This record gives sequence, structure tokens and C-alpha cells, in this order.
Amino acid sequence: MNLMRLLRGDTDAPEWYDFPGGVHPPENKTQSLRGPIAEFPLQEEYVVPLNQHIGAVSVPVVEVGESVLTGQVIAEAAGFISAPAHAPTSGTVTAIEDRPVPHPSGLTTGCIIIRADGHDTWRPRTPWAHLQDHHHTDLLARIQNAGLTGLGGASFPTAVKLAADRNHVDTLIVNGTECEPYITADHALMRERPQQILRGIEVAHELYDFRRILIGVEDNKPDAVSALRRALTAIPAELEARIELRVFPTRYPSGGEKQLVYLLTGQEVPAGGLPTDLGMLCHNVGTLAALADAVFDDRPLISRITTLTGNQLPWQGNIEVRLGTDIRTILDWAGYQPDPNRAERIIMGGPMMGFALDQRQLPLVKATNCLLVPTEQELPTPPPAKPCIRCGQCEQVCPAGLLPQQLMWFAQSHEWDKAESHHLFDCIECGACAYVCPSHIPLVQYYRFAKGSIRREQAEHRQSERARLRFEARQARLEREAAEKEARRRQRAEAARARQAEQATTPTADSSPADPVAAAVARSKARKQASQSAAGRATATVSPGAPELTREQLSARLDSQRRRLEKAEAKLAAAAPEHQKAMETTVSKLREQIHKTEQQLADRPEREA
Amino acid sequence: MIILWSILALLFLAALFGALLGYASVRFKPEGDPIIDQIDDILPQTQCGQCGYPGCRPYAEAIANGDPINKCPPGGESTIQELADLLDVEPLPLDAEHGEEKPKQVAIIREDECIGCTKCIQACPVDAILGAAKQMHTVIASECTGCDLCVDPCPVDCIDMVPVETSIQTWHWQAPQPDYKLIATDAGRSGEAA
Amino acid sequence: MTDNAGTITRNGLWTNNPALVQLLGLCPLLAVSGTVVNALGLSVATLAVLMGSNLAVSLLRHYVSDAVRLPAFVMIIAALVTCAEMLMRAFTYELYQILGIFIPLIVTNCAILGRADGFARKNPPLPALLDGLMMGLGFGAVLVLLGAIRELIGQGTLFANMHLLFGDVARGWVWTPIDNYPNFLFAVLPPGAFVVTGLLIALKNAIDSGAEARRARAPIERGSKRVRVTGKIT
Amino acid sequence: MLTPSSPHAVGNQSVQQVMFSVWAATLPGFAALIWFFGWGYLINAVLAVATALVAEAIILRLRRRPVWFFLGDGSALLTAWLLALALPPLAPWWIPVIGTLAAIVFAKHLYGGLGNNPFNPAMVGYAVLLISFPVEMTTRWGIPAALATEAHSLLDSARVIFAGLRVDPALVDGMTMATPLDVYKNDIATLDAAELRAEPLFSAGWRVYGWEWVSGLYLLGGLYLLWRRIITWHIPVAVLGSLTLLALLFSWNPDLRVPVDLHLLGGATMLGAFFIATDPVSAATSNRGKLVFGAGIGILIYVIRTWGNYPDAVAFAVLLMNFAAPLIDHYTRPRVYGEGRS
Repeated sequence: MNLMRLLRGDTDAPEWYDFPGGVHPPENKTQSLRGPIAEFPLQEEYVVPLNQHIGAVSVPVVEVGESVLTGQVIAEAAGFISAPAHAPTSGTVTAIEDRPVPHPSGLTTGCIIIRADGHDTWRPRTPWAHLQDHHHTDLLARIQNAGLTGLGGASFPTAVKLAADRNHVDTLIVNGTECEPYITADHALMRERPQQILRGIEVAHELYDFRRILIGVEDNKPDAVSALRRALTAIPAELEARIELRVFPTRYPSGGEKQLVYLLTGQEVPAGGLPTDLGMLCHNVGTLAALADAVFDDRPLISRITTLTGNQLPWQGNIEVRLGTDIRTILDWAGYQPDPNRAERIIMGGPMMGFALDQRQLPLVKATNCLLVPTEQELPTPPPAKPCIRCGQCEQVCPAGLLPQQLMWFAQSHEWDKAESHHLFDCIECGACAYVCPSHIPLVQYYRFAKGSIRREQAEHRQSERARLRFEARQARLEREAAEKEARRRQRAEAARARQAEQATTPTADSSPADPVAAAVARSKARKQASQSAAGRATATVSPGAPELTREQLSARLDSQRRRLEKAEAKLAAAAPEHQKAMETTVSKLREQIHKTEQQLADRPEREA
Repeated sequence: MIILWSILALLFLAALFGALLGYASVRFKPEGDPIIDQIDDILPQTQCGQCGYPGCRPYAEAIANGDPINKCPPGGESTIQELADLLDVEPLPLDAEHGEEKPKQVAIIREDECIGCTKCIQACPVDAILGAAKQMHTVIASECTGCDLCVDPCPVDCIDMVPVETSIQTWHWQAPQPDYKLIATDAGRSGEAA
Repeated sequence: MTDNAGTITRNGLWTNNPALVQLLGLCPLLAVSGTVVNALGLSVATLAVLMGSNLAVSLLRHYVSDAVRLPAFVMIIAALVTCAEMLMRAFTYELYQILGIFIPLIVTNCAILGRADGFARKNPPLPALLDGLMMGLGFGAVLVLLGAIRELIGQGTLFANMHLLFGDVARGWVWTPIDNYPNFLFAVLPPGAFVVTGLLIALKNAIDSGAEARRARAPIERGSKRVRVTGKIT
Repeated sequence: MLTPSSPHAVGNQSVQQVMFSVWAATLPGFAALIWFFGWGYLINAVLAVATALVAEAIILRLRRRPVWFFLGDGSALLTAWLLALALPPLAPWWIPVIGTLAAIVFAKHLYGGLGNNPFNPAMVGYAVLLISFPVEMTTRWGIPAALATEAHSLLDSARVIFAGLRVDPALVDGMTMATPLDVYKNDIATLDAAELRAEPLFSAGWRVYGWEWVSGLYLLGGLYLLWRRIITWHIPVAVLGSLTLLALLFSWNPDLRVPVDLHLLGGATMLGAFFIATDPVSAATSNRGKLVFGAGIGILIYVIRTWGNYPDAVAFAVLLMNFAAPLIDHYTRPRVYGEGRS
């Protein structure tokens, strides 16, 4: 395409750049676009999971039994990369407990359960009319408190993205691509509420003063494009001048953040980097609309637009639904009848990147952009995988320029180093490779497995490194302590010897100096005494604790040891049979210690006499 | 005459190569033994002593001196594999006499039963137990290597080893099972033929 | 370190067979195993050299310093190979001509140097001699087997040209199972040698793993070798 | 495993489909072979395919793999089929059998089965046959129907193949070489180009001797595979391109060297370029790698044909480049998105 442009002599910056790879799965979007976005009715119970975003799990700030109002914060962000959660409606907190949540693991996590009172009473709100009236820090705090996360599916906390250094960011990329088949939540939003998206752009622009704002939409959404164009005429000219609406051919995964950046600007996000490294911010249209809600109306993220689709559902379309609504009731509302003849398959997200839910009774979360319930005809179960025939189709379609089959071999043989050197972590898990694989190998699962294993191994290695340091530090400490003890002992022995020598020499000096025999006898006696006392002290130091104890100290110790023995014996008598053995050893050890102390006490008078 | 020349030639060659060997042994003397550090880096540093050596580093030294690489139950198969790759030897199955590979564990003190004897503190190789004499002790779970050395010394048996449970945060995808292994004709006949 | 005779025998012939397990000396193994007679000729030469070198190395083991042991061993082996070469030239001249360069190349047969350095250097003469014998027999057995298979598949005969080694009495030993056999050159060429060797190794591994599976395992006391790392617990 | 990983949608290609499409694409060329060179090709193909399926089933059973699951993927069938296309049509029956066994048992399953063989199994089978039975592989060629004194029937061919009858000298009639390529290469030593060209084999024109037809129909089948996106253009273009280039470079004197048209149409070039070299398992993977791989094959074909001993060179060229494929893959890794842009 770009070559054609070059041949025509068209040297202007192109409308869009061609990224490598990609696939064209059947779009299946029309069935959910027949009607307008429907409001989903209020329910009796809402389950709000505490980890609806990437980052630290938020911390509940309500207690069981507490009444909450719609939009009230019920869990606060825990750390920088985190987001608060809000009550989707007014009611009472009935429990804070682990519940299953939509996650490929099928595991449970902490959730706040709210029984609705049916009134949907809002907490007091303070709408803002003009952004200019408020300071940026207030604006950021308002965004932070609104619990916004990226609504495109990845759920990265929006406030964190919007905290990027404003001096380095000059471009806003608005992602209206929605390249994944079946999903039409963003499409419906752009079609029905384009002004809301533009108001969200206005908020971001207020923070960053963008040089240019690029809205990217695939060419399969002409009605959304015309709605956006109409809405663009109604905004201030200053802002409108910076906005470019770009339409490009439909191809999966043009909506991937990195692919979209390249599509619109021809620049590549550095490996392992973020669009901000290129001075760009990338936001989904849904996120921007929610941003406008949060800032102007003081309405935190308590609902979202979700697509209900798949031919197993009699009613297909988009609904605006409160977060925490039970997915089962949503599906029942859409008239879902499970097919008794085959395994149930409900996919959260689209057919390319979504995951199958293992049950229906799960809360709808911030990331739920679509609930897809396909029939066997429209999305057949993949046939059993065959061995890879190295056909290279996966490589042709990989939008990241990776070698998917090589990565698969490495994952299979657990060669993590090689997988990493083949840029495993640049894989965006779009699934294009697995889509075209003639052997139907679950390639993406291999990458996820490899990534998870590598991350776990890295964490384990960090931990073992810490354990090694702690072990070495402890060994060093023990050695030091032993050395110090030894030094002290030697010092004392030295001192004692000096004292003895003094005692021995003093009488010699006093007695008649002329008698050599007496002097010799005295010297030998002194030597003997000195060695004897040194030996005595040495034996004393063998027993742990204090080596140089006076009689008083020894008897005090004896008393305390006897008291402990009494207690221990009493405990032994009362102990449960399974603890008896341990107590017995304790008692016998105490007895031994007492015996030792008694002996020492018995030794002491002789030497001190 | 031929014999003489042959002997002379051989002697000359011997002298020449002898000198070369002597020079090489001085010039290229290996310094230290970094292989021990590399082995130590692979070992899981639980310091549990199950290998029969007091700590991971002594075992690393023993491996460098030719000890089998299959004596580390906490490291398990993956450590054996890594060691085999590093040392270019055949990976052996784990020697069961040294224990068996278990999922990662962490020690937990049942705190109301603790009598504050400090014995577990002395036993812990990585100082992961906090407490003082006659005070209740507790395990710093993030530092515990799961070596279970603290379990035996406890006079009142109040320490449990519990497997670390997978949470949503630590969970990750497992490798796909090749489908042809799931097909009925294979049932009960796992593995490759030799 | 000294093993008993049974272990040495088992090692040489099966468990640690130089050709099938250690994969040593593959060059002559693959190159001259086209017919039984070639294989047998080289086996005998290798066996003799191996025994001689093991004995010599073992006798000299206290006098050769560690730094120069390899040059010294090579020297010993080279001397012995030269002797073997001369003997073959004297008594089996035709075979000597057929085997050609592979007789002198016995010097570089890693199996010989390997046994000298790995066994004879650390053991008294008698076990070393036995080790040489058994390793040589193990190597030779594989070589002859390989030769037989390749001769049979490649040219459809067995024990052809045995007179080269055994004199005229052996002229009639040749056995031709199929008349007009179209020569299967692949087996005669080196790739065939690789394939047949591979199959022999596979066969040995299959037999071993079968035996392993049948053997009842001794009960193991789990964790019995643990030591205390820390603290004398009083 | 609780739930299968994404993606939940799968494309419409399968291994089976790929294999059968390749097989189908060879059919026009195969039909031409039978039309021009007799029923021996059909008998070869049946023998090879039957051997391949039986051998595959037995090996799968020994390896404890599900037999029908793998037998149904068509890979063994395709291997045997491609081998049969390359064999002389009147070779004794055990030639296709041994070749197929070598291909399936040694080249495929001993390396781990489908997808794990570093070498193209059909070409391994062919190479084993060529170096093991040079006589049978070079003198049992059929004779173009136009030259035969009497049309040889299916029964005649079967009698030659199974009963081990010597090929009727009347049938052979001085035409014992495989392809016009070899005739040209051998006879150019004694004749000059004009004389050679005047011989009936070269001068009789289209439709008579058939070799242009066979190559042309293989080309057609290859284009079908390209259109179906089962192969990419890189390998065939590189093979044909490099071969053409070399042939042009060296063919300024037709009295010394085989001219370009014979290189392209007179041997197994088309079969090799579209059906053999493009075997994904043993070829290079990346697009750039495929170009290098194909160019290497083209160059080797020319080199072996011109300066080597063998009449045709596709099998050896492909096998030699199979050796190099992992290396080529290593050095032609595509640039990863964002790499070197930090």
C-alpha cells in the first residue's frame, strides 16, 4: 500500500503505516449492533472483586454490615499501581470473603458483597463545569479516586498512565480500533456517545496540552466514524485543530497498543518499553468516556458497556451494566439456554484473546468488554493438536515479528534462556499464530506457560539469592560471636594467669630472698596453682551461659532452674499425650542442667577458699 | 644408526613438548574456581542439609569435586537439569535417600502453643523466625525457605509445614498437554518406547 | 577404586561397552566394519594394543607425573601400534593392505587412551590387563557384529575372504544365503555403518531398560542422609 | 487444565488439508507421466503408498502413538507419493518398497515422526536408493510412448516390475537415461549443440516426448499451491531464479553446457522447486531464510548437474540445504517489533 503511494509520487505523511502480519478472522460484529445500548436493570446483589486491575490488590475500607451509597469508595488503592473500587449501588455490605472471579485460573479472591437496597442512592457528588476552574493536582486526584482502568481489556489503572511526565508527552492516541471479532462495545459507544469520548479527550488534553491527537478507527465502523466526525464539529476549534481521525483497513490485531502506535505514526515502541518512551499516550475510547464521566459528573467507574453476543444467546447487543453484576443473571436476561448436548462455553472477551469461564456465577468486572456464547457451528472446538510441521504460517502472521514456532519449541523443552533471547516477552498474546496454525497447536498457551514459568523462576531465584545472603550473614555472625567468646575467654585466662603469677611472686618477694630452695618450691607451687585454676575455669566455660560466676550467682541460677523444673514437671503431668515426649526431654534436660550447676557450686568453695 | 637417530628425535621432541607443557602450566594457571559459584547459584539455597552437607555451598563444592548432582530434593528435577546442563553430565533422577521433591512449603508457628524456647530460632538457617526467650515466635513467611529444620527442635511441636498455595496473583498457565496423549488408544501406556 | 574381576568383565562387555556406551573409537568402527574379516582383523589388532597399553600404563603408573601423563600414554600406545602394524604386515599382508590407514590410526582410538587414563592409571597390572582384554573384546564384538550385519545386508555374504586372516583353510567359509543378491551399497557405505550402529545402540538400550523394569527395587529410606545445618540443639 | 487458552477461533487450514492439497497438485504432472512414460509410475505409486501406510502404522504402534490419528494426516502418503514420482517407472518392485521404508522409518520416525525430521524423507529415500542401487535406478527408465514400437500395457509393466523380467531391449532402444537433461549432458561431449538439437528427443516438439508437458504441469500444480497459500513464493522463485541465473551465466557456449530450458524443464527441477524444496518441515522458515534456502538449492542443482557425477541433482541439493536450514534460520531471524529502537 505504501509502495503504491510512493509510485504515485505521494510524499505526504501517509494516513497509516502497514504493520507486519495480522489475520482476518470473520468479524461477526453486525449481530450485536442491531439496537442501541441497553440499560441493564439493577440487581439484588453485587460482588465487587478487589483485584479488578493490574497491580496491587485494593484494600477494603468498609466493614460487614456497613451501609454504602452508590459510588462510595469501598476499597482503596494499595500502592502506586493500583485502583480503588466503588459501590455499584447503595445497600449493605453483607460479606467480605473469597469468591470465584472471572480469571483463567478459576481461583477465588477477596470480594466485597453488597446487598442492594433498591434505591440506588448516590453519595453526594460535586460535578465540575469547567476544567480550567480546578488545579491539575485536584484533577489527578479526582481521576485517581474514580477507580478508572483501561476498559479495552488489559485493565491497567488509568491514573497511573496519566501520571506520566507531561514534558515528554505530546501525542494522544485514541484507540477506537476494536479489532477483535464479535466485540462491539467501543463501536456502540462511538456511535452513540461520541461527544462523551471527545470530552474525555478534553480532560486528557487539559493535563498534557497535546500537540496532536490521533483517533484510530478501523474501516469496518463507518457509522462510528461519521458520528465522531459530526461530534468533532461541535468542539472548540483550538482542540479540533489538533485532532485527526484516521480510518484504516480492518485487520487483527491493529488495536494492539504497539500495533496502533505504528499504524498511526510509523514509529515503534522500543522493546520492553511503553508508548510514553515515544512521547505518546494511548487510551481506549471507553476509558476516555469513563474519564469524562469521572471528571465532569463525579461519577466513578461503577458501570461499563459490555457486548452480549454469540448465537447461543437469543438477545445480542450491548448493555450498560453495573460492575459486580452476576454474569449468570446477565446471560439469563439475554435468554441463554445451555445446550445439554455439549460442554458449556462462555468466553469473556473476544474469540482471539478472551478466556473461557469455568462457571456462570461470577461477577462482571472492569475488564469484561464482552460475553461471548458461541454455538459449536460458529466457533468449533479446536481439533486435537498435531505435531508442528514448521510451515511458518505463524511467523507470517505474527504482528511482533517473532518466531512463534521456535518459541513453542523452547517452551516445550523448558529452554527459558533461549525463549527470552527470542523475545518471548515481546509477544502480545494476540493469538494470530494459533489462529492460522494448521496443526491447531495452542501456541498462546505455550507462551503464557513460558512467561509464567520464567517469572516464577526469576522470583524464586531472587528469593534464593536473598536466602543465601541471609544464611551467609548468619554464618558470619555466628562465627564472629564464637570468635568474640573465644577472645573473651582467652583474655580472662590471661588475666587470671597474671593474677596468679602476681600472687605467687609477691610472697617470694616478702619471704627471705636468700633461700633458693624455698623460692623454687614456691615457684613450682604457684605454677601448679595457676594451671589448676586455669583448668578449672576452662571447664567452667564449657557449660553455656556465664563462665565466671560467683557462688551467689550460681545458687541463684540453681534456684531458678529448680523452679523451671517444677513448672516443667507440672506441665508434663498435664500435657496432652502428643506433647508428652517433647516435655519429657525438656524435663530431663532441665535435670541435667541442675545437676551441672550443683556440681559447679560444689567445686566453687574449694577453689575460692 | 637408525635407532640412535630415532631415539634422538624422540628425546628432542620430548624436551620440546615438555618445555611447552611447563610453560603452559605456569602461564594458564586457572584462578579460583568460579564453577562452585555457578553451581551455588543454581542450588535453591534452602540450606536444608538434605543433601548430606551443611548448607548449599558445601554441596556446591562437593558437586564441583564430582559428587552426584541428584541430592537436592528442594531443587528437584529442574535444579538437576540445570546442573546437568552446566556441568555437561547426564541428568539423574533425584536420589530418594535424600528426600523427595515436595511443593514449596513454608513454616507456620501455631502461636498460642509456642512456649518461647528460641530453639527454632537457633535452628533456622536464614534467620526467618522472629522472637525472644519466653516470647511468642513467628515465621517471616517471605523469608522462609521451607527447609523444615525448625520442626524437629520444637519441644512442643507447634510448627507446621504448609504448602504455599497458589493465589490468583501467583498462578500461571500450565503447558498444554499434547492432545494425542489424551486419545484413547494411548490410555495406560504413557511415555515413549525406548 | 579397584573393581573385582566380575565388574571389570561386565563393564567391558556390556555396561560400559566402548563402542555402544562410551561411543569411543567410532572412526575405525564405522570405517572398517564393512565385512566380518575387516572387522575381525581390526578387533584383534585393537585388542592386542589395548591389553598391552593397559599393562604398560599400569606398570608405569607410579612413575608418570600427572602433567605429562597423556603424552606418555600416547607414546606407549604409539609404540605398541607400530609393533602391531609390523606384525600384521608380516603375517596378514593382504588384510593389512585392505585395512590400510586404520591400523596406524589405532593410536588415535579414544577407547585405548580412555582406558589407559581412566582405568589402568589407577589400578594394578592384573586388573588393568583384564580391563584391556574385556574392553577389547567388547569393542571387537560390536565391530564384528557390525561387520556381519553390514556384510550380509550390503553384499549378501557372510565370512567372505576369511583366508586373509586365517589362511587358505578359510577359503570355503563364505556363506551366501541369496543368489544373485543385488548389492545394497548403502549398508557398505559409511552412512549404513552409522544407521546400523544406531540400531545396535537402540537395541542395547531397549534390553537394558527392559531389565531395569524387571528388577525389583531395593527399599529406600527416604531422607536418611540428611544432616543438620545449623545450631547444636541442646 | 481448567479452560483452554485463547484463541477460541481457529482458521480453516489443517495439516491434513495441506498434505492432500499438495498431493492433489501433483496429479496433473502424474497423469502426464503415465500418459507419456507408461503405467510403471502408477504401479510404483501404489507400491510406495501401500508400503508407507503399513510402515507408518507399525511404527506408530511401536512408538505407542494413536495410529489412525497420525495415519489420517496424509503425511506418509505424500512422502511415498513424491518418492514414487522420482523413481524409474520400470524399476523392480523392491525399489519403491525399500525407498519408502528408508523414508518413513529412518528419515521420519527415527527422528521423532511428523514435524521432527531434519531431512526431506522422500529425498532421503531417493538418495538411499540412488547410492545403493545405481544400476536399477538409472537403467530402468521407461520409454516415451511415442518411441515404443508397441504400446506397453499395464500388464507388461507389471510383469517387468514384479517378475524381474529384463527390460525388453526393443523397448530400451538406446534410450536408457532418465531425462533429456542427461542425454544432453552426456552426448555434448561427442556432438555439438546443433547436432544434438536435431535428434528426435529434442526436435520432435511438444506433445511427443512429454518432458516439457510433465514439467509444465508440475509448474501448474505449484501455482495452484501458491494460490491456495499452502506454499509461499520464496522457495520456488529462489530455486528457479538462481538456477536460471547460473545456467544463463555459463551457457554462452551451448557446445559445452546444458542450456537453460533443459535445466528448467528437462529434469526434476519443477517437481523439486514446488513440491520437494517447499516441504516446510525440513526447509528454512522465515521469508528471508526461504530465499537463501531456495537459492542454495538452485546453485547446488546447477553445480552437481554440471560438475558432479549424478544425472540429476534435486535430491542431493535439497538434502544438503536441509543440513543448512537451522543455520539459515538462525541468521535470518526477522527483526522483532521495537527491537533496537530503544
